[in-house]
Amino acid sequence: MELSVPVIIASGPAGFGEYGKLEDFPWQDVGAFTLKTVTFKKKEGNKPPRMYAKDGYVINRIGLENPGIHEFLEVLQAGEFDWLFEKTSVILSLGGDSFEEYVEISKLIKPYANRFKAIEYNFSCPNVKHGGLSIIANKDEWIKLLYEIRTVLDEEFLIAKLGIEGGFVEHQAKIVSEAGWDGVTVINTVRGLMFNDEGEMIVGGLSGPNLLPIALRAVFEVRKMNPELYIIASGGIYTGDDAIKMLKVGADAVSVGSLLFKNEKMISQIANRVREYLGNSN
Amino acid sequence: MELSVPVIIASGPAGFGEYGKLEDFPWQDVGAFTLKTVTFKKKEGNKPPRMYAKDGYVINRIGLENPGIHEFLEVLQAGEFDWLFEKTSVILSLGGDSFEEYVEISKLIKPYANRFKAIEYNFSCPNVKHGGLSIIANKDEWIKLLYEIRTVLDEEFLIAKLGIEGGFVEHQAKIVSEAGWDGVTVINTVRGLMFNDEGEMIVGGLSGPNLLPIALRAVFEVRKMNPELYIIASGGIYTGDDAIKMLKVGADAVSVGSLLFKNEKMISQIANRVREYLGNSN
Amino acid sequence: MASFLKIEPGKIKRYFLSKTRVFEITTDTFFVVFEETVDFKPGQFAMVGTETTLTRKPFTLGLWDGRLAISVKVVGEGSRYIVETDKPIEIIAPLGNPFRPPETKGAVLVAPSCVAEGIHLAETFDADLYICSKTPLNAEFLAMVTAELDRVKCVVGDEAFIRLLDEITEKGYPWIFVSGSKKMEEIAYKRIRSKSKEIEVYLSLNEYMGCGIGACKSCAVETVDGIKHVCTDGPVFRGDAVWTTQ
Amino acid sequence: MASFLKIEPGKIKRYFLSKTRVFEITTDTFFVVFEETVDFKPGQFAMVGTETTLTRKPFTLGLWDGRLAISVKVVGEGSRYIVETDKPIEIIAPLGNPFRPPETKGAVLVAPSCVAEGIHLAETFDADLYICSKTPLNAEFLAMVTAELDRVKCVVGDEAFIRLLDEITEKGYPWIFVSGSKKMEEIAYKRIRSKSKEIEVYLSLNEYMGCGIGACKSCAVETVDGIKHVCTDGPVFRGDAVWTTQ
Ligand SMILES: Cc1cc2nc3c(=O)[nH]c(=O)nc-3n(C[C@H](O)[C@H](O)[C@H](O)COP(=O)(O)OP(=O)(O)OC[C@H]3O[C@@H](n4cnc5c(N)ncnc54)[C@H](O)[C@@H]3O)c2cc1C
Ligand SMILES: Cc1cc2nc3c(=O)[nH]c(=O)nc-3n(C[C@H](O)[C@H](O)[C@H](O)COP(=O)(O)OP(=O)(O)OC[C@H]3O[C@@H](n4cnc5c(N)ncnc54)[C@H](O)[C@@H]3O)c2cc1C
Ligand SMILES: Cc1cc2nc3c(=O)[nH]c(=O)nc-3n(C[C@H](O)[C@H](O)[C@H](O)COP(=O)(O)O)c2cc1C
Ligand SMILES: Cc1cc2nc3c(=O)[nH]c(=O)nc-3n(C[C@H](O)[C@H](O)[C@H](O)COP(=O)(O)O)c2cc1C
Ligand code: FES
Ligand code: FES
Repeated sequence: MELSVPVIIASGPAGFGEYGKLEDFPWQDVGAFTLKTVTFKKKEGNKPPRMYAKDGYVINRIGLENPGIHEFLEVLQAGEFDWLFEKTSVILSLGGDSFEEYVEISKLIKPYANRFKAIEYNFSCPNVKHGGLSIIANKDEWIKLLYEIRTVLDEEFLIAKLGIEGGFVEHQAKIVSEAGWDGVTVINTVRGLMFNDEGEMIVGGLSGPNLLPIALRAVFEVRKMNPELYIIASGGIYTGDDAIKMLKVGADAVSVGSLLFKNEKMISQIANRVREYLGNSN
Repeated sequence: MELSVPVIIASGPAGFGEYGKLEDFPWQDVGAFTLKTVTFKKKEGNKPPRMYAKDGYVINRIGLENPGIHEFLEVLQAGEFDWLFEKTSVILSLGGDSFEEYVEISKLIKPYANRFKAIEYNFSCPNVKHGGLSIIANKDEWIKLLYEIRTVLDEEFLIAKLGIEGGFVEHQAKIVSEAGWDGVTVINTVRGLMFNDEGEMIVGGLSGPNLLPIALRAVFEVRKMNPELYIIASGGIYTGDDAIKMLKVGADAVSVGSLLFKNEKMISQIANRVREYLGNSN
Repeated sequence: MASFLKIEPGKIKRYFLSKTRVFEITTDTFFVVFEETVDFKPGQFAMVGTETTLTRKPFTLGLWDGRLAISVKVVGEGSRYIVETDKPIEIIAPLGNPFRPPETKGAVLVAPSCVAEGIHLAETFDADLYICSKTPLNAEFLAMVTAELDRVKCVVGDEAFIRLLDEITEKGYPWIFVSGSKKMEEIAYKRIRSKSKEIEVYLSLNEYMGCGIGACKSCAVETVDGIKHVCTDGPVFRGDAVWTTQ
Repeated sequence: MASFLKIEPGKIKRYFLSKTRVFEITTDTFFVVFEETVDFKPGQFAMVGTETTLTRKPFTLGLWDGRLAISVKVVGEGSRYIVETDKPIEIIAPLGNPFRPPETKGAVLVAPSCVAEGIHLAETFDADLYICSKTPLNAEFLAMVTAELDRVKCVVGDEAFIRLLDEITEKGYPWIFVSGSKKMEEIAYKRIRSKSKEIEVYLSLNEYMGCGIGACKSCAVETVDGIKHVCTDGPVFRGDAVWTTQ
């Protein structure tokens, strides 16, 4: 996958481009923007409270709130995302509640697929009952699904987004690769539980700086076992140094998520370090 | 499992009791001491460097260095651990490189099993090529192994130590429960990778405070799916508050590992809070 | 297509602000005035950056002597940083929708943490301002506010707060705006509603925010019309939209 | 049964120490003297507690005017804390094996970070002390050491260090003890060995330590006899045990 710079905005924290409302969002340093996961059916998401942050972690339990593929396609056709396509490459993230929904959504997107740099499938969101991470609980069915999607989207750059739970991430990546997919994004949020200061329990997915050593290891293992895969690193990347470490252990591109909650301008520092590193190491 | 206080020393960081060399080790606040995992064969462990700590994590790649079960049994018979049995209850942790070794070690320990409060099996050490975490990669064989061990040690309090990788920890716990085991320890270290200040890569297992939200969630999920299991919580417990949170999400006992590297006296604070909490909540 | 946000690029700006004065309002709550001002309307907020936290923190905007002002209750790392730092503070603003009462001359009830917003609303809409505090207000600060604005009343303690609610309900205000903790807003809304169905009650809602601009969906609240987002649908909501769900 | 440690309960003690003086030895390296002293023998170390790090940190013990002293090179959070804090410092000690040279009157070569240990060894074993630094030593500190101990020499810079190694190799010392960074110890050992097979060279090894008391197995080093542990088999090793493995 060729990007102006291999620095990607992760699916979710940046929604459908709302950060673009900022007058000075650093688009010039964004190699690709991943849209928030669109699922087959509209999702209202989970009950509040949905987020909390402390001690190096952000925890969220959004629950894939999104308008569903039908409304998404309407809006896409209406040209509402055109401004975003002008700013940068766009990666679409897809999800569903079941085998059938994953297949169906693939068919629905097929006619529009060429607008996207790549299509990422979310097999790792921990905040939904069905789909997301739970889809891989039935391994045989999941493998079948991978082949099925590859058949439907036979020309697209297909990426599976994997977490560290529900199996060994490097084995999962091997399965993805064997099904003829092009890449993986590792990792997603890790299942966590925090108490906020009011003593309320927040059961969600962990992101933020503390994920870095876990994500570094995941990328390292996935690369070792899958030299052929395109790897997008996700998890705890906040600085140029973090990004370089990811490239060193085998990532082809880095992605940033929770970083945006702190300050989107840090993307520029990361992109500059990445350019410098790739300039030097090539 | 009845303990004077449900505060346990985790397997590994405290070795075979070497902290007992301290004149004031807080034995009175230790409900049980888990010995470092003993494997069937002697293990030299991994090449140095083996440890590093920064930003809320300790990373280690000891690699289960231990003298093996035969030497262990000699020493046990020679009475060298008698002082430890006088101080507190002792939990034995066992491991092996293969199905056969896990079975064999169970048979070897059988005659001495009554000296131990419980026997914990390490199915989650990430720092060894064979055994540890890798033993669960073959799920069917692992299930067979659980039944086999239960048959050999039919009267002992059997605990499986599980991590969050290689499967869903709550499903793994269910399997353990269905095989007739009594409890689980969750979690073990999480696979991680850090660079030290010299730029050397350390590929090991993460422990320390940053594990807490991950371990809390694991305990929460395991409890939800397995009301019948005895659960020992492990991962990032440093304060009385941490321990209470673990009890709140479903742990029967808490264990401390890396905490010892900071200061063993903190065990007393934890034990006092736990006693207070259990006094109040019963 | 209502669930997708219409994105108008370039509407939100970044500012680097310098504090000029920090007054104590009451225990743990401070009134922070900046050198600069920013473009905003009453009721809107900013996401305020800190060096010590992973997320920017939402604070409602106010004016003091023509300069930007916020009130900050210190409840954690972020709010402490904002009060204590000597460095420039980076914010993005304006965020959220302006508050538009049906007419002027209502009542504005605020906790000390929302005094900056309260003063601004009271001035803009010619409303009466009631500051409701658990602990006594710093006398100097109160004198300062009173000099700037007549129609200010301050009540201290829970009982006085309840009495005040009954009093203002009887006064026949067309609308009452309440901004403070969740608890305070709930008490206020329910008490007023139990005595009068006429008065329009507005609440400025609090939810943990990741982005403040509609991207992350963290600031969800349950309303009678389903999930809404404080940062894009609010921050001000009609009380009936929120509480009749319970 | 050699791989199990014989555990003698109660041998290691806990101390709370107060700093009395902190001297600068050279850039980033300090000499910290405490009010108290503790029970230890030359070559032994302590695990020093900090509030800011997850692990206690190993420092070799020395004496100054009858009080406990350590030298500390600031390389990270823990060493910085130890130099900067005003609070009492909690340590556990003594740890590791005492250093026992085959006879007295050898040479002790130390980096500034190991000066406390070096002085103590030189005094105890009537040895010559060589302080080898990359940057010039604080003159006042050096004067102080020289006043306390004759037979001190200080060399600055890499070239001077190499010359010194050749010089002392020729002097015919029965043993040379080297304590500093891994790099420095390796260079010293290999240079001395290349010129003389007779001199016994001892090295005080550095490995990251979790426990310091033999429990965690983190401080492993590879030796000709397999894996050894710095905290229980060392910290001082014969050079041949370590380097001939390479
Ligand atoms: C639109 C909006 C406007 C606000 N305006 C003001 C204001 O003018 N003055 C003011 O003092 N505060 C205001 N708040 C609340 C303020 O944003 C939080 O107190 C602040 O973010 C806490 O940050 P912290 O890092 O200090 O504490 P944290 O460590 O983040 O949290 C400390 C405690 O506060 C709770 N908390 C954190 N953020 C929120 C939140 N957004 N809502 C409710 N509870 C929260 C946490 O659950 C935790 O218990 C506003 C909130 C919103 C959503
Ligand atoms: C037996 C023994 C005795 C020692 N005596 C002294 C002494 O007298 N004076 C002195 O200044 N230092 C001594 N050291 C080294 C000292 O313990 C470390 O410099 C210190 O632990 C660093 O802690 P930190 O938190 O400041 O840095 P960290 O953040 O822990 O580490 C900073 C950098 O130093 C490296 N490092 C950390 N610990 C060690 C270690 N033990 N060995 C080698 N590199 C390490 C890390 O890899 C990292 O690159 C001794 C070490 C040992 C094992
Ligand atoms: C608020 C929030 C929402 C998220 N939503 C999605 C999502 O819809 N789809 C997805 O694949 N990942 C989602 N993620 C995961 C991120 O894309 C990213 O993988 C994860 O946060 C780790 O990276 P970070 O530490 O850079 O945030 C979400 C994360 C956060 C914090
Ligand atoms: C140095 C070290 C060695 C360990 N060795 C073992 C081991 O031999 N067997 C085992 O089951 N767990 C081992 N563990 C894992 C701990 O028992 C514990 O589960 C883990 O460290 C998480 O808890 P903590 O955050 O309290 O340290 C080891 C951990 C550390 C840090
Ligand atoms: S705070 Fe992100 S959508 Fe409201
Ligand atoms: S530091 Fe733990 S065994 Fe040496």
